[in-house]
Amino acid sequence: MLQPIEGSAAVAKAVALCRPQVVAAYPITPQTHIVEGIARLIADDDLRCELISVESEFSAISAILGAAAAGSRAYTASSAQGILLMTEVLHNVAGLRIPLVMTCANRAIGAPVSAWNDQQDSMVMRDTGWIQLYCADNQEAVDTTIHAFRIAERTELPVMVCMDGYILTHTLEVIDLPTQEQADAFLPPYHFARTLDPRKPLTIGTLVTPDFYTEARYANHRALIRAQEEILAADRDWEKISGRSCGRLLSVNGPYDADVAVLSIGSVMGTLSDAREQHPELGPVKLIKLRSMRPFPIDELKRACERVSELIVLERALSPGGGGIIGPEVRAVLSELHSPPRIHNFAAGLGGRDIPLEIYPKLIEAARAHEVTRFAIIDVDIDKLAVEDR
Amino acid sequence: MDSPRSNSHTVAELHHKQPAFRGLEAGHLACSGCGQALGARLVTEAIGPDVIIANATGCLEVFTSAWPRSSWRVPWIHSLFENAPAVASGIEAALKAQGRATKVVALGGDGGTFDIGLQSLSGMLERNHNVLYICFDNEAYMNTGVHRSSSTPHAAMTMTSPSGKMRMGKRHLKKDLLAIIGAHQIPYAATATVAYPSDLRAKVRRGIEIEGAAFLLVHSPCPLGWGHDGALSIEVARLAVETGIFPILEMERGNVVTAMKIRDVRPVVDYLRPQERFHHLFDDSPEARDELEHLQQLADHNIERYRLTASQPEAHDSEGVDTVGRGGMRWS
Amino acid sequence: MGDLTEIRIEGRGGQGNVVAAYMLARAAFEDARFAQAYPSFGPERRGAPVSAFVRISDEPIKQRCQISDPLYVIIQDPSLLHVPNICAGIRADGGILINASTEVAPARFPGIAHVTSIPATAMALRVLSEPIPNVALLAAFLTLTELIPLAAYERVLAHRFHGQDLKSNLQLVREASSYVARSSWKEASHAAAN
Amino acid sequence: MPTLTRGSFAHGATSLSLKTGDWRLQRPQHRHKAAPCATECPAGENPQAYIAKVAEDDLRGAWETLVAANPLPAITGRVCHHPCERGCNRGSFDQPIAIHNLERFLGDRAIDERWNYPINTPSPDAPQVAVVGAGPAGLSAAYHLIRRGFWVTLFDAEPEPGGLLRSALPPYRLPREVLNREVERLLAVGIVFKPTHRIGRDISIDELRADFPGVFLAPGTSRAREWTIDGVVPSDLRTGLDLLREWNSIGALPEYNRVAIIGGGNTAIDLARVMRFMGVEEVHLITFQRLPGPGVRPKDAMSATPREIAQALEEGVKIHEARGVRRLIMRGDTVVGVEVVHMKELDHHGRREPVAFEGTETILKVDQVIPAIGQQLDAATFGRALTLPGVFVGGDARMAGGTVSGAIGDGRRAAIAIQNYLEGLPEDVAVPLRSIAFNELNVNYFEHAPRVQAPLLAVEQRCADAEIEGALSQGTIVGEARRCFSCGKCMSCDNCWTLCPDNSVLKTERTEDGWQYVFDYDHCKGCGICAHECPVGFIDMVNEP
Repeated sequence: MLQPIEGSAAVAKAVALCRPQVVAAYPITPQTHIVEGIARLIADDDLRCELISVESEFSAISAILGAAAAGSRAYTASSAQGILLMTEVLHNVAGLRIPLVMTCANRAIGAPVSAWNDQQDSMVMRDTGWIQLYCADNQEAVDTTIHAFRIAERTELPVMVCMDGYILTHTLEVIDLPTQEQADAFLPPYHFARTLDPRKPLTIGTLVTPDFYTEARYANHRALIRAQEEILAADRDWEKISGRSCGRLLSVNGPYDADVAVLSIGSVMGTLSDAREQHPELGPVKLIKLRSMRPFPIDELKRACERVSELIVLERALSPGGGGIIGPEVRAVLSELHSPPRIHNFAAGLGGRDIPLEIYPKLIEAARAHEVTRFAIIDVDIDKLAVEDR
Repeated sequence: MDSPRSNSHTVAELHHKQPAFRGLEAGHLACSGCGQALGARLVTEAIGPDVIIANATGCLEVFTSAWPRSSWRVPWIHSLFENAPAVASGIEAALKAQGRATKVVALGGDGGTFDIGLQSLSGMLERNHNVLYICFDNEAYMNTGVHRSSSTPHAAMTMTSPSGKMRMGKRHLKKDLLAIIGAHQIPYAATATVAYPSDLRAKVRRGIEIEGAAFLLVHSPCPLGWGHDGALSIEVARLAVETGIFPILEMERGNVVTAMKIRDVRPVVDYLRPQERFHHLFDDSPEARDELEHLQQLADHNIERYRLTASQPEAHDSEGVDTVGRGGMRWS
Repeated sequence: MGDLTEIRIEGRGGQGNVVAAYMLARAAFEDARFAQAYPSFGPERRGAPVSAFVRISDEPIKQRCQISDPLYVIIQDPSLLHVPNICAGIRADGGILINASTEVAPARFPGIAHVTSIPATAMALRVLSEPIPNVALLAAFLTLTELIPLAAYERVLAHRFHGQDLKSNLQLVREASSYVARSSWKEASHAAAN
Repeated sequence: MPTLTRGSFAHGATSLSLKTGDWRLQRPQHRHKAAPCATECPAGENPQAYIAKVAEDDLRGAWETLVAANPLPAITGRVCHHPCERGCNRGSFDQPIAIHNLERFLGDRAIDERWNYPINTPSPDAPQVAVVGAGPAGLSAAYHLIRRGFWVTLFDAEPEPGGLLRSALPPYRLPREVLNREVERLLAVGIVFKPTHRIGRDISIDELRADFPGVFLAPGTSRAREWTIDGVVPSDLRTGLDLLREWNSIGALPEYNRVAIIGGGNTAIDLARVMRFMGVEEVHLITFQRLPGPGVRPKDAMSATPREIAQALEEGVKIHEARGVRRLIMRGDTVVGVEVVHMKELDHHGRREPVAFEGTETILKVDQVIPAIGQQLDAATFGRALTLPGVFVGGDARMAGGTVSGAIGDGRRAAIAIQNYLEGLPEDVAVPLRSIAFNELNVNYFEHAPRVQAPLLAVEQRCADAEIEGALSQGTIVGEARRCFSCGKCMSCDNCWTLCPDNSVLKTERTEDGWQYVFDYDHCKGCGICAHECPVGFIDMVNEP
């Protein structure tokens, strides 16, 4: 049913549609409205669920780890420092192969303190072994949340649904909120093969010696790669029910033969799309929306860039001392192409800085330049820095 | 002399035919004489099979769960060092949501409880989850190789609080964890020791029956870290009680409601002498003598603070509680 | 995207300018249009000047950049007039609606096509017995601009209020609407559309 | 090679496949040790074994265990000097178990309930054995021979059986009814009793040998040990045993006002008390031994039963401990006093000898001195006597220590020796079990509890014919039995099973002797907690082979 609804409230309702039995959370802006929404649904008896208001994000993720291991569908949401505080547990959940879903309301990381959006928080969690799906708008956030539970439970891997903080979480827009029947048709009741059960006592969380640790890591790696099939299946199956796709692992929008492409991730895709419409004079440009950061869609990326000669990678995080995070990965994958595109890697929109429509012509212009931009923060104003810090 | 071996069961079969349920099996990798291994098994005996255990990182975790083997007969999960109470909270919430009556127990060492997991524990207690948290207190980070924790007693030597020209072991006091636990006003908290299994089991049963959060601190000697003969684990634990060093208490809603009386109070040196970690206190230097006296005063303070002496012997005092007789323990 | 209208609502933390922005977006939805509303994000606490934004369009709104040059600015509190650049970025053909008990001279905003004042708080106090200017302000805004039919706005209020509360609010809508000159900003809207 | 599980989970209790037993340097081993009460018992009883049964309320079983060694518990429970109690480890903790009270209770209960000895009648063609002397040694030998499947004919010079029990023990210690009923029951097991047959007068050894393939001689002693002080012997000297026998048979004693009895054994005490009951004004008892009590080594203490000594003191007997008689003060050949001197037993080149200390002499005025220092030995060697095949000697005739229980033990050993002889078996070489010491127990697991006190007749009510020590109730007796430390013998307390950190002490069905645990050597790491915490010292740590 279409309705104007704030992103966080919509995600809360999407979570509720998945009938979680345990939600644990600790407040951090901009994640708070999601958990407030769930608390409200529970208070109004629209959701039967144990809400644990824990004393830290560390305990939030730990508690839902326990809950999922004990046989309940479980969920949490967090942001920024909260995600970072969870770091140790995030690795642990993935290693234990426990199906969990977490919303990351993306936010910058201090210091300096910034309460505003970027994607540094989830990007530094890239290597935790979680599936990471990024949402371009709140409809995707709703649909991906529902996908996420099925993907997690079928793959026995945790899924992080990333949505830009404020830009999505605090924005009211019109969304088609699925019905309970649709959700139930898509998502079977929770089942975890290794549930903690006195009738069949298992020991979870063992010590593994060098004899088998490598194999354990390999198995996790393979599980993430194989999860691509479940991510695709979820999107397809949900499309049959809802009529909407979230863009598989990666989606391409624009002329097939465009030799310029912009690859980005998250909510900036819409701005880029509108900007492209405003600037037909800049020629045909393909927009590549990266949805699945992990597993990284290698084949899809290669296919999308086969005919591209100039690829701009725009991201909202960076690896200080290295450059971009997505950019180098893209560059590595596309180096396998027969004739790889030139890849221009930009970061923008850090710590809440607006990414305006005007970024688009700048990006295209940079792509046309003689020199490849290996990495740059496109919206930096170095005049604001002391000379020695430039 | 006929050996009972001549009866119908092989030893291997006997493991499955013990009259009490034992949730922790043989074949674990604990040091010889480990107090914690004993404590954990006693705990599982008192709880029975219908339980889920969340275990913090530490010796107990490592020596019971080296893949592909496990020593546990109950469902058991280890996640991390500092999150066992949170994991247990989640398990409890899940069971509640599912309408399952299975008990939830969290286990940790003193490092995981007094130090790194204290926040998580505080959260679990404050939310009053129906979980029994049991800390096996061996008074240092033994798993890492004997390093001081906030539970390490004053003046005890560890690898990170060595004694030397400028130091007499740990400079600080043992953290009064029970007072912190008590401040959460939970329904039940207690201390116990592996030296008094019947008392320990009774407290585990009490803690598990209580609706809401319960906490149990179990003094568990570590032959490696304390530097005593493995055969003396029980002896040393008993002396900790009989000297007043480790008071055996029960607390309800933050108030101490029972304190095990010491029938014959022993001097603290009786407890310290068998332990290598206090060896430096016996070198007859003025500093050593001061510290010995300090430890005696700490014990005396406990005795005064918790009124650990009585005019009359009591059935469950330090002598009565471990009385055995023909056919079993008196209070089992 | 051609008909995109961008609005900024200036208020103080706690005065409900985000609620106002969401109500405006909901009214657009009731009118079968697309809308996007979001607050400004900052560490400001209750009482500090804060902004909220609304985009309204006949087509889906994709862009999520900030609104830097709104067509309209709604000022919830006359004290905000002392905030420097309170109407920063407003388009010359746009309009400023100010909640003020006394008429604010348009001359304070030279070069801006429309400047209108309305004693929304006083009206609310009289009708609702509460000093909440939102309902009156938005009714006046929609009357001035005819961006969305008042009927759509009233449906939003009907979701939000019931019984006597609804009646009073609808009464307030009527009073505020009749206080301003219907369609007098329309010019600006057309200009934007072009 | 195992296959890695998803999330690296493990199945429960799979660590049993890991044999941690090879970590072990020492292994625990169950090893029964003798309780001191058993090693100290001259009769060969194992008090701990029957006390265990009493503790479990199995009185009949306890009695049957008891009479496997000693057929006369109602008697020994009264008259034995109970070295078992002196050895009892509980004495080092609080007070020894009142073993004699338990023994007497069982004996009395058997008499009251008419329990039969748990023995089978020998087969009709079983060999015949002659036993000479129906004192405790002879009675015991006869009984143990019957138990071993031999027919027994018992000869005695006296018209009634009992020997010294009848002739020397005052009735206030051993009521005649108890003696009669106990002896009657014993004879009823199939013994042919031939009274008034004195060996050498009514029947000769050769005659016996002709009729019986086995002969046991336990005629007791008739001659007192020669006694003199520097060659002086009073003309009217009588020995203590002599006077006791006389009193037991005719109920009268010579008239004395003040006497000095010399000796620290039961005969001396018995006689001293009888004399007090008979009105002798001053009864002095002079012994180089010490009064038993704390700090006194058992070997330095008077050999008389401590409770008898205590009662004698209550009754006014004056005991001069650590004293000896240096000189008799004579008027003519009549004693008028004794010179008493401080004495102590000291080691002299490995032998203990009493030494008198010059300058410590005092004079005690008495009108008679009575030596009660034991009887003269008739034979010096155990086993086959007189080098006659098939003839064995025992009892007081073989220096059995002059105690009733010693004689009973001697009778039992003789029965075994005779059996071995008749069946052509080698002589039994019993390896004595090491007796467990107090410090080998872990007494943390026991609570202090006072020993039962049997009721005693008030001193003013005491007389020679009324039993002084009263009976105890069954509840009291069972309670007392539960004080037993069960030294060296498993009592199924569960300590080892409870306290093993490696689950390597396993409980199994209980064996006959109360042992209920096995070690799982596949997993035991040899920490030694079980051994250290075993209250009874039943577990030893031994080096791995």
